[in-house]
Amino acid sequence: METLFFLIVAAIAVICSLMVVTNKNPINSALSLIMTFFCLATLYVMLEAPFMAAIQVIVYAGAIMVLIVFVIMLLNIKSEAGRRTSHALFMGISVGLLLLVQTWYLLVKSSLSSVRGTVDSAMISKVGHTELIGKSLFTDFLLPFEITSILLLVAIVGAVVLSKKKL
Amino acid sequence: MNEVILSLMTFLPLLGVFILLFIPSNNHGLLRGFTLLVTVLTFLVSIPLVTGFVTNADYQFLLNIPWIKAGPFKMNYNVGIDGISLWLVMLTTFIMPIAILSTWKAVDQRVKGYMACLLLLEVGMLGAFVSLDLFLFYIFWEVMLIPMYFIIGIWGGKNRIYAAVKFFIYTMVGSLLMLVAIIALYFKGMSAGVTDFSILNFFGLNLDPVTQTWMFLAFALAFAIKVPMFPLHTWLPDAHTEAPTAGSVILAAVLLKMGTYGYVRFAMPLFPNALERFTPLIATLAVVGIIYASLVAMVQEDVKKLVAYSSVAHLGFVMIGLFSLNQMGVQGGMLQMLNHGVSTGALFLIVGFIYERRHTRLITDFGGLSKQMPIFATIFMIVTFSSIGLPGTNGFVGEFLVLLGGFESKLRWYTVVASSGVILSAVYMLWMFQRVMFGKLDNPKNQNLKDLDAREIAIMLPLIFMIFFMGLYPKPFIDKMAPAIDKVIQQSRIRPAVAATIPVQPSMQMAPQSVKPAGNPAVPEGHPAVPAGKPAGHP
Amino acid sequence: MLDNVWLIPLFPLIGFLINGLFGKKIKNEAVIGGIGTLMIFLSFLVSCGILMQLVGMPPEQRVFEKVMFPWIHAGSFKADMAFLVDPLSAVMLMVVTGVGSLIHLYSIGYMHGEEGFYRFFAYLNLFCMSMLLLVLGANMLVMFIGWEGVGLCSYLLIGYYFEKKSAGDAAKKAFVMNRVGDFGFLLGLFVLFWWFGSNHNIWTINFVEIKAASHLLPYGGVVTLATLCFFVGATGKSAQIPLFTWLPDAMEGPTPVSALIHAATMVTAGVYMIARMSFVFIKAPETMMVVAVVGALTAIFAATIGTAQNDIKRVLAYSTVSQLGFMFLAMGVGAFGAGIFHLMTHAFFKACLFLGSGSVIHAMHHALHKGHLHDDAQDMRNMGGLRKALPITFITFLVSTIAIAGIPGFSGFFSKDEILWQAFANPYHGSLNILLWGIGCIAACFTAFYMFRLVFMTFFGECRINPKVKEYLHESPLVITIPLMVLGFLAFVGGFIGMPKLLGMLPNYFEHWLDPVFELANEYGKQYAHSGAHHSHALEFGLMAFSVVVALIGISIAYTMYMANKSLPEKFTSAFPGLYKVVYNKWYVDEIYDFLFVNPCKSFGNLLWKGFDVVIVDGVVNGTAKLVMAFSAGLKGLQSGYVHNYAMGMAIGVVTIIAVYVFR
Amino acid sequence: MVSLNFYLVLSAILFAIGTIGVLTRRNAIVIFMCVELMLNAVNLTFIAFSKYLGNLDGQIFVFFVMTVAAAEAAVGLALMIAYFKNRESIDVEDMNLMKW
Repeated sequence: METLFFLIVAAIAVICSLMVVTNKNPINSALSLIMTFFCLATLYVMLEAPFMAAIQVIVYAGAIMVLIVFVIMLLNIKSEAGRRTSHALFMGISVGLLLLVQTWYLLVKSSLSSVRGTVDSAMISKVGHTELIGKSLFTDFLLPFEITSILLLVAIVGAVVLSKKKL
Repeated sequence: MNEVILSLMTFLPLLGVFILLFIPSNNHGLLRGFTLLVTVLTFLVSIPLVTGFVTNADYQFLLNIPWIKAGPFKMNYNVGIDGISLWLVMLTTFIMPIAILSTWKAVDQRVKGYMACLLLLEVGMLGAFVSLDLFLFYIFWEVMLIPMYFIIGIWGGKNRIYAAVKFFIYTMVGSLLMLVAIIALYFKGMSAGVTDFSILNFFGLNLDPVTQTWMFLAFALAFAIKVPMFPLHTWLPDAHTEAPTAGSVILAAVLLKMGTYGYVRFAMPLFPNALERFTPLIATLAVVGIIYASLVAMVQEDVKKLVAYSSVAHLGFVMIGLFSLNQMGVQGGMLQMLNHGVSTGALFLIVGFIYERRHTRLITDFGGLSKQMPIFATIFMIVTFSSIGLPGTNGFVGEFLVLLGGFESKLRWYTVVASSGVILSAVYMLWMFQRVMFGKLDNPKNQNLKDLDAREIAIMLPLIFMIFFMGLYPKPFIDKMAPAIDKVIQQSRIRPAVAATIPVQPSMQMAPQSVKPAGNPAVPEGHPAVPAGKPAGHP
Repeated sequence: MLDNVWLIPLFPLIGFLINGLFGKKIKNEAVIGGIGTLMIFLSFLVSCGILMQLVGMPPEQRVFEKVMFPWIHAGSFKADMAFLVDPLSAVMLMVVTGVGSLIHLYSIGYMHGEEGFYRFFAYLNLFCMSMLLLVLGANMLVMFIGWEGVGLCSYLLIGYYFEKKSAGDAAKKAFVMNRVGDFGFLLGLFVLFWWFGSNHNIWTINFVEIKAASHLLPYGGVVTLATLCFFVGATGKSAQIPLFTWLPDAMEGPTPVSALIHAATMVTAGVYMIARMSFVFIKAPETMMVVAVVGALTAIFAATIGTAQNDIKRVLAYSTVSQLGFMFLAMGVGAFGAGIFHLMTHAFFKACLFLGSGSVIHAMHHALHKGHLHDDAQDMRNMGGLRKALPITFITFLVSTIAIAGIPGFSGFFSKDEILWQAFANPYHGSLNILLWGIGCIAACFTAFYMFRLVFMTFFGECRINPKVKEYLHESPLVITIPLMVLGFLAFVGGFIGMPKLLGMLPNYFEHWLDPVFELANEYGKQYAHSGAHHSHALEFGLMAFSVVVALIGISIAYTMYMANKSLPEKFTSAFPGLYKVVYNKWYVDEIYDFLFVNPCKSFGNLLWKGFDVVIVDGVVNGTAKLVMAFSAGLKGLQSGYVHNYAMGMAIGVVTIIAVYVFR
Repeated sequence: MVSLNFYLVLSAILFAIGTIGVLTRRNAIVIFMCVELMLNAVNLTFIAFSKYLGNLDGQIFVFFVMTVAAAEAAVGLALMIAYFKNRESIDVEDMNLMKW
């Protein structure tokens, strides 16, 4: 049952992502991408990571994709002027597929052999996923977390400067 | 106090660079004055080195503090001088104020950067001479390279970029090989119990001949480029011609000495077997270099190029002296290094003087300057004759001892051929002098030339004093060097097999007693060795 | 007094420093000249004192060494700044300082009004100092300072009129040729030092020590090598074949310089050096033969050239070369005393001749200058009949000419005859001695001929100078004529101190005086050539008479050609045009040297520079650089600037890396 | 429970599709979106591993990835706007100034 559900969601995700790549109109691509993100959020829930699912929807599907759609509209880009040469197309697709084959092969061959951690479903349901993440962020990963804020600040400054009228 | 003098001296110019950064870059007078002050201070700081130097073979003014420790590598900040480096250090600190003073007017673009480069160069040169740690030496060796590159590349003549890149790449090729050899040497040393990069550790090392050969070749190549030896010399004329006066002066006076110093300090004592094997080759190159450079110098049209080629010839003499491996020859080689620093430095200054006035260095543009510039003519003549090696001037003492030492050693026939360079040097220097100074003053552009002014005379006076002092009373120089040279010679001879069991010489402090055994078992027959047990002439 | 020997070179040094540094400010010629002359005169006084003291000592103790300060001590090599006084150096001291003082005095008059007056005196003093160092040096190295020092001063003084190209060329030529000789000197020093050191552990270059150890030297072999090297040095300094060509050119210098340096003192340094090391040279019979042959050949060779020159100073220059050849001949046959004796008398009469010619040139120049003419003041074809205008010059000149020609009673006769006799009687060179003697006699004949040709052309006959300026010719001032008179007097009587025993009037003071110096050498000589053939007095008398006859023949030929029958020279030249041309052009030696050495050196240097340096070495260097550049120019194409291509590259890279990782 | 491999295979497929998109499209914004797709594919892997290994560190990492993605979006899009203002195009084939 669960596997079936997974397969359906996965199929939607793959189809949508294919549409991202193949659609001529960037807006369509963007919308397909949002769909993919939603599918991924669903999968996160299945993986007992509700907090991650939430921010996936909020940050990705919400903030970033809105930004992208805005930009597409702002620039008023119509469909792509032309495709790449068939040569490049062929190369790109074959390299991508090669990559897929390789990762697949790796997956088939390798096996998981790491120590299991302490977090399990029971703990998540008892303590709560958000709280666990929060604790971790504010204890073990405090410094990276703080640095993230600087990163974002820099990004904001950068974005503002770059989009000024006169560059 | 004694421990810090060397470090103080070495890093004083660096401090100067930092202060220089805060001087407004349009205040040229202050920039020049301050740089001059720094170099003079450095010179003053270095004077206690001579007065406090105890004449023996030990390293003195030692300072050894741990610096980098990474895995098996342990580098120390290990500095000290012995008789060999003492005078080279003094030469450096002595030449620097003169070089600064020489560019008082010549450089008026980006003065700040220029002065900073000169000071950095001084740090590099002094550091290389005082380092007793191979790794530290290598660092200073490279530090020297960069400011010189900029000095040629930014403040040089028309073809400066080519010259600067040529200089840089030539030197870099050699020094990278040297770095490889240093590391390889360290690994070899580790298996014999060496724990850090101090060169004292490596002197006693008994390497197998094959290893020695390769390492010697790497070191020798690096130094041969710097010397420069035929046929690796072609960067020198270009670098000299394009460099500004101070650059040429320092290049000739000090930088070239790095090569020969490297041979005495590293290549020769570290790899005695390889030295023995390659002596004929290097002596051949040196002799060919002497004759070759003299012949080429003879037909040069550019005064500076001529002097540059004469440097090649002079350094060839130094190499003959060093490789003759007896007290006279090495002594002569060392003296010749100092002499060359003084006289060729002075020659470059002289070329600089006329270049500043006429903006040309072509011999054909001159002629008859003696009439217009009598003081200049006198000084030029003194320096010329010092370069030729007239007795009574410094050039003679070194050249004579080199030839004498060479003749008394296995290099007898090489020396005979090299001696003819003495004739050739007279030919090309006098011919140049005649064409520049003698004859009719027929070029109208030369007719209003001004004679040297007070600053220029002040630059030349110390050099001229040194020319005569070293020519007439070289005893203090020779005496202070002699024990250290004895030691180097001892180290550079193939060691008797017994020594193979002792991998590391225990301590340098014991050296004076241990390096003078009652006989020289390793000396080949018929080789007129230094008389056993007595370093003659040193009571 | 002996202890103060260092004063001798010091005085001229002081003079040099004063005149050199402050001469330009002093300006006053009398002061400058006075200082210069006074300084060398003081040296002369000290030298006299030393001579007196030496005379007062027993002959075998007449050696004194004074160490001033240690100079070069390196390893086993040891050279002090030290002076050696012995009878030989005392003689030389007297000659150098005595003749030197006179020439300084003369120069005050001769150089009057010259632009670089102070410079001239400074150089002259420096020269005297160097020469005195050469003479006094107690070891080869101090001698070598002087040896090169005089070369330097000769360079400076020949190039005194540096605005003339020929002067600059001549100066350079002189220095370089001297330098070739110095090269030989150094090699000789090396060989000797090495031989003594490695074979007997005697590491020395000190003359006294070498003399003490000279019994260890073998006959021939390594000694021949060393002495030959030294002899190369001597040929350079003393203008012998093959290095003689610089001396005639050196006449570009002012005349007092020619008198002092290129006649009286410097050029005799080679002779002095051989005498100084007589105990080494005598042990190398082959070298002795070479010395004798070279000396004889130079004597005749230079004499032939002298017959065809028209420049008054050049004739004297070739005469100097020729006379130096006589001295070397003496050295080569082991007659060291005779050689030094000739050196001394030659210094007197040749200095007098040069100064006399200077006086003539001075007068000529003065006259031509007044008449605004640009005729050559040194060309004898412009002279003639000057004896009336320049009486004092004429008389002194004539005395010296008679002396050099070898007329009995004058100094040159005693010394030259002694040399010829020794050449004949020496036991060293087997049957070669007759040949040496013969060449010497012919050279003497030539000498008499060209010297009298000079006198006749200059002082006799009708005056060929432009009549316009004839009235301006007059005798030189006293400051010029006094040295002439003194030297003329010496040229006359100087020979009596070395009168041969044969004539018996006076004991041969000179030879006795030098005996302690050459005793050892003579002894070695006897050891080598046991069969000291005894010659009868009659033979000696006969040869002496013969040499007088030879001189007279030379004089009479000159008289016939230049006084009695003036068309003869022209007839002669037109009869043998080729021969005349060759002789006039100095046997084309200069051209041969240019062809053999100078030009090949230059073109070889050019070839090395433009061929090897620029094309091959730099070609390899730049070629490497170009190779790298070409390679990177190819690689550059990969950087298309399209993001796609970079992305593709990245992707392919990732795939490759994974592939390597997976399928390794 | 869905096996881990399912997630990984899905992630691989998405990543490959993203790669193909990056390599074949010309529109800079679409390329940008494809990059986001690749990032998400990786995120999925992280979370899947996190779950199967019982360790939250992977999810923390995803958190950071998202932050970086956000920053990247802000700056990247600003760049595109600036570029578009200058060149009237965001076709990557027009961006070829970074030659040599």
